[in-house]
Amino acid sequence: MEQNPYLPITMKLIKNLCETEDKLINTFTLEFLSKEDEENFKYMPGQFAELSAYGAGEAPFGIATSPTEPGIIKFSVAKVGCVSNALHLMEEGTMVGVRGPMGNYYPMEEFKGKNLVIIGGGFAFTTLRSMAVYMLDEKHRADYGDITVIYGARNPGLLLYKEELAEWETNPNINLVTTIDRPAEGWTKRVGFIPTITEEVAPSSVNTYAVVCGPPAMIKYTLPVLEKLGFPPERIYTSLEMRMKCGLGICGRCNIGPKYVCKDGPVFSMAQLKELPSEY
Amino acid sequence: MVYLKYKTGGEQMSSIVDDIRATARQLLTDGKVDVVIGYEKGSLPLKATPCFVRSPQDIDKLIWDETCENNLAAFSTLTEGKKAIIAKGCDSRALVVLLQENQLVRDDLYIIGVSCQGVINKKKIEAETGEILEASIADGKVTVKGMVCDKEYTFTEVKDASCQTCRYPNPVLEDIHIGGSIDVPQQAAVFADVAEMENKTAGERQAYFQEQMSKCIRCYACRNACPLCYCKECFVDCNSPKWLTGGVDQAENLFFQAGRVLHLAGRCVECGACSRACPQDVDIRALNRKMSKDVFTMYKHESGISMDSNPALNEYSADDPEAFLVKE
Amino acid sequence: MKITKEKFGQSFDALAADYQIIAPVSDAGGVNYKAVKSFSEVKQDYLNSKLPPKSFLFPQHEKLLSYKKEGKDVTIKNELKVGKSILFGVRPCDAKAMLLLDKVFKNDEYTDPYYYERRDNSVIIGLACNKISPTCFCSSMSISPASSEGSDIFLIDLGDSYQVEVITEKGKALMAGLEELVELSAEEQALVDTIKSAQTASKVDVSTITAKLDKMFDSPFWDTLHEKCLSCNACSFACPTCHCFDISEEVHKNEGSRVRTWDACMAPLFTLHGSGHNPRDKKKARWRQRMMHKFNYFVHNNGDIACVGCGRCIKSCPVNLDIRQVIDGVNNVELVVD
Amino acid sequence: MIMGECQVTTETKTFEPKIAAFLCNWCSYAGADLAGVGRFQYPATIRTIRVPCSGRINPLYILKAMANGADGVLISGCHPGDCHYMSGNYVARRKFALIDSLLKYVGLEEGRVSFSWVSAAEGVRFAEVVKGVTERVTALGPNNGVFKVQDGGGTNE
Repeated sequence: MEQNPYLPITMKLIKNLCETEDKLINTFTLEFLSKEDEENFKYMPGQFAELSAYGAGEAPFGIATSPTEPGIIKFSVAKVGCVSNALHLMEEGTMVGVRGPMGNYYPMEEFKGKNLVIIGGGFAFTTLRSMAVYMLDEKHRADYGDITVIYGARNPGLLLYKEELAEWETNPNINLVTTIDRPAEGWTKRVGFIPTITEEVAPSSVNTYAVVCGPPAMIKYTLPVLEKLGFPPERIYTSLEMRMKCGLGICGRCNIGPKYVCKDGPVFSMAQLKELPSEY
Repeated sequence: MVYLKYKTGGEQMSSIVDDIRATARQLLTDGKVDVVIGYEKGSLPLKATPCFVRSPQDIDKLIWDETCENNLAAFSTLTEGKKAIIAKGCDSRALVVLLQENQLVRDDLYIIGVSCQGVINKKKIEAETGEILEASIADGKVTVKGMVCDKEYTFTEVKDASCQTCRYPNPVLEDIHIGGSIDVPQQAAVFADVAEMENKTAGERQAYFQEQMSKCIRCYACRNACPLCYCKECFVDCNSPKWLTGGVDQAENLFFQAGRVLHLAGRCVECGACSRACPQDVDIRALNRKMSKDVFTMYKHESGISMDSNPALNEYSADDPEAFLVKE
Repeated sequence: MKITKEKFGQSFDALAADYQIIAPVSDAGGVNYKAVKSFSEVKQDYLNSKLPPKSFLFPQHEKLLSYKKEGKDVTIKNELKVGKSILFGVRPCDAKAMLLLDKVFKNDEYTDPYYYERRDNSVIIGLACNKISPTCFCSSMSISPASSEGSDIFLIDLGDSYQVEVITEKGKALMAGLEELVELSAEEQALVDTIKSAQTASKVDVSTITAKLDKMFDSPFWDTLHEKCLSCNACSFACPTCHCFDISEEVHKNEGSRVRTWDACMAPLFTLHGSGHNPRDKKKARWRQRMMHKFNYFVHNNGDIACVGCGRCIKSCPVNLDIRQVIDGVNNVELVVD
Repeated sequence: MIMGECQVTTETKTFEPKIAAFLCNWCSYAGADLAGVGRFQYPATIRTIRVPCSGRINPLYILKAMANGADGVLISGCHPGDCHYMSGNYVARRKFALIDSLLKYVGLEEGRVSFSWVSAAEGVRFAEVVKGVTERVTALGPNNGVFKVQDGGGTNE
């Protein structure tokens, strides 16, 4: 019989790191317990997994690591409900459950030979980080053109992966633009909302794909900007969030029209979304 | 029946329907309300269905008879805008409680009061006749053609249990009254039904409620049909703390029903909507009636009968009974 | 071919030794499917069960796994345990519904083992409807009161005997022990023919509904349809094809289990995000989802309408929101051509 | 008398009830404290849950305690008139009367759920109450499942 998709594998929480100043977002680093588990967990940027905090329950989170980072996977999770609270409180060394990888992923094949502009807001940066790290990997970097990352948060304290961002600042292989909503002490980089900054710094839409993730309001105002810059809907991708339970396209709650975000998504192009009802 | 001033299904009934329609028309054309919530003929025999009239051309859908069983007050908190609601005695009591609990704005509400001689309980009939194919109501008689047999009932025989014990057939709060009023029946013993249950042994009662709870499928039709169950998040849906699982264990079902009934203690208006809504025919009303009786005997309070009386559990008195205390 | 009920009952009782037999019985809650040990417990004359037999393949409350925490460690146990069972007396609508559920619990990527273990280990003995309820409309859903689709063995009640049709290999294997089949009399054959040609009196037209709904997501039709709905789960729980579920955890000290329980798209919390956002926060959206899922999305994904016309939702709805009228309503909508 | 009770306890050693005790912070909890300080013996059957006021007690606490397997529940607050918050226990009293009545109505045994008022000065009485409650719950035997959820269906946060 094939594998029971409801049974999680057990992974060890080796690091529980608070990412943001408001202490609401932690990054969990999980370690595979066996080579076999890792072999079976082949994933691509954009996929998610159901993370179990035994005693609290299970919830879906985007995988923040890239498949090019072996041995571990990471999730950056905001403290909002039962499961995320339990995870935040969890001691390092605790065993957690992971089901996945689930869903589709960013079309890394299709992106080959193209320039990429990655636009992220707030903590929706997780799978975008996965994608950026994937492309920056020496095995893959040559496959892609220019990579521009536009990443914004309300204030500097809310930006995720600060060390990595610092490293990207000086990395010639990636063009990073960080921005915050309002001026803050000690912040010398850009200030302004993502749509505005995008308009200022986005590269030419020629031969370029855009991937946008963030709060609904950010997406709503960024899309017209991208359109204005000449990105056709087929070349704008996003990743959606929905309440999910099974992650297998069965339990019936994450659908948009006939598509299940957990199985047919979470990654959709704007062209695909235009075909679906606006119920998300 | 002595106390019936008008006969069921008779001429008065049709004049009530005319008056309801005229009132609704007036309200809508004057722009006094956005919607009139009433009843229309349902798709099944002996079943009316709630009807939301927004334009005068739909007014003739409105009906009034013994099949108008839903408590429309349940829709008062769900429907936006200014609304007129056709209210029976129990419905009006529910509206009073909702107003007392600040769930409704009085100015947005127009109560079309209609005295009610009780509604038909279809399940009672179908238990004998099988599924009802056709039925008619005339002159206090309900004639039923069923899949198993045909039968004629007097209206009293098939009246819903909650209507058998009704003490407020006339609306207690209304902006207009339609039709005659009904003399409140003298009941030999108020809460006789509860007393009967109380007289059983604890074991018998336990067995009874366990059987009832074993039928419950936790569809929450009872809760949702209840005009006073308006919590944005019901305790059964709360996941932090998680009071209940989604299981259908009879102990958990009793937890749900008891929790709900306790939340309705001193508020329940005994409309019986919960029991009638139950697709599994669980005797939910038995629990609510017990609470009503206790509130009535211990605190001399009946919920929703007047805007001026405070809900029983919002009040206290220094000499409230405390027979429940341990003896030590 | 037929078998007397007496003979059938003997085989039934014998099978009860090896199989869990689920059959309609009459109890406090009306006629429902329950585990029985003997044919004598089986309710003979019934229209259909109050609740559909889907709960035997997809229980309302089911343990998926259990776990035990010790310090930081955890051990997990798969709770999938299934024995052989026979579902007896399944009506054609419910048998068809199981074929639809089969499509739900297996998609291009995943197979639900909890459902399929039960499904693969159960034999469906269908039973034709001799009497048809006024709320039945299966004839409109390409089923009939005597269609054998979905059954492994199909029976037609002839009074003191059953006409027997063996439909599948599974059914054949089960029937192997039954040798005492005899020919029908001419009279019985006539009765079988009458039952087979029967149609439900109530009908709806679903011939164009899927295509119509393709264009109706933004129709004003949904604006008022939902108004009397109380958002309870009665229709979904009574539906033989509704299959939405919730997964939650039940914890006792350091032990617990992960369970799945029936859920329904009519509940406002069904789609509530952790952030507080809810894509289907309005009743309007939820009713649209119910209709769309059954008559449009399901057809696009699985090639069939997810309604079998059993009429249970009509009987269980506390406010008489009749799905037949909703179907009619959809048919009567005039699409605005732009 | 007390000796006799002790013997009873030893004989029925197999069953030691677990009783969830919801005690109000200002009176009954202090009463329990006093019982401890004064070394007034009472059976170690209660698991104390301190609540700010008896008025804070939600009926669901009682149901939940039993659903999770408590053999008995004891609720205790300040005597009427002594509430730290003036009227909390008066309001609670009405609730308690109804809870008690409903639980018995659905067939829960008398004595499974107990209510009392114990002041901060009544250490001896607190011990007496616990003894009495324990005796009655012991006599009833384990939680028979009117509210107890079978098969680990309980949930704790």
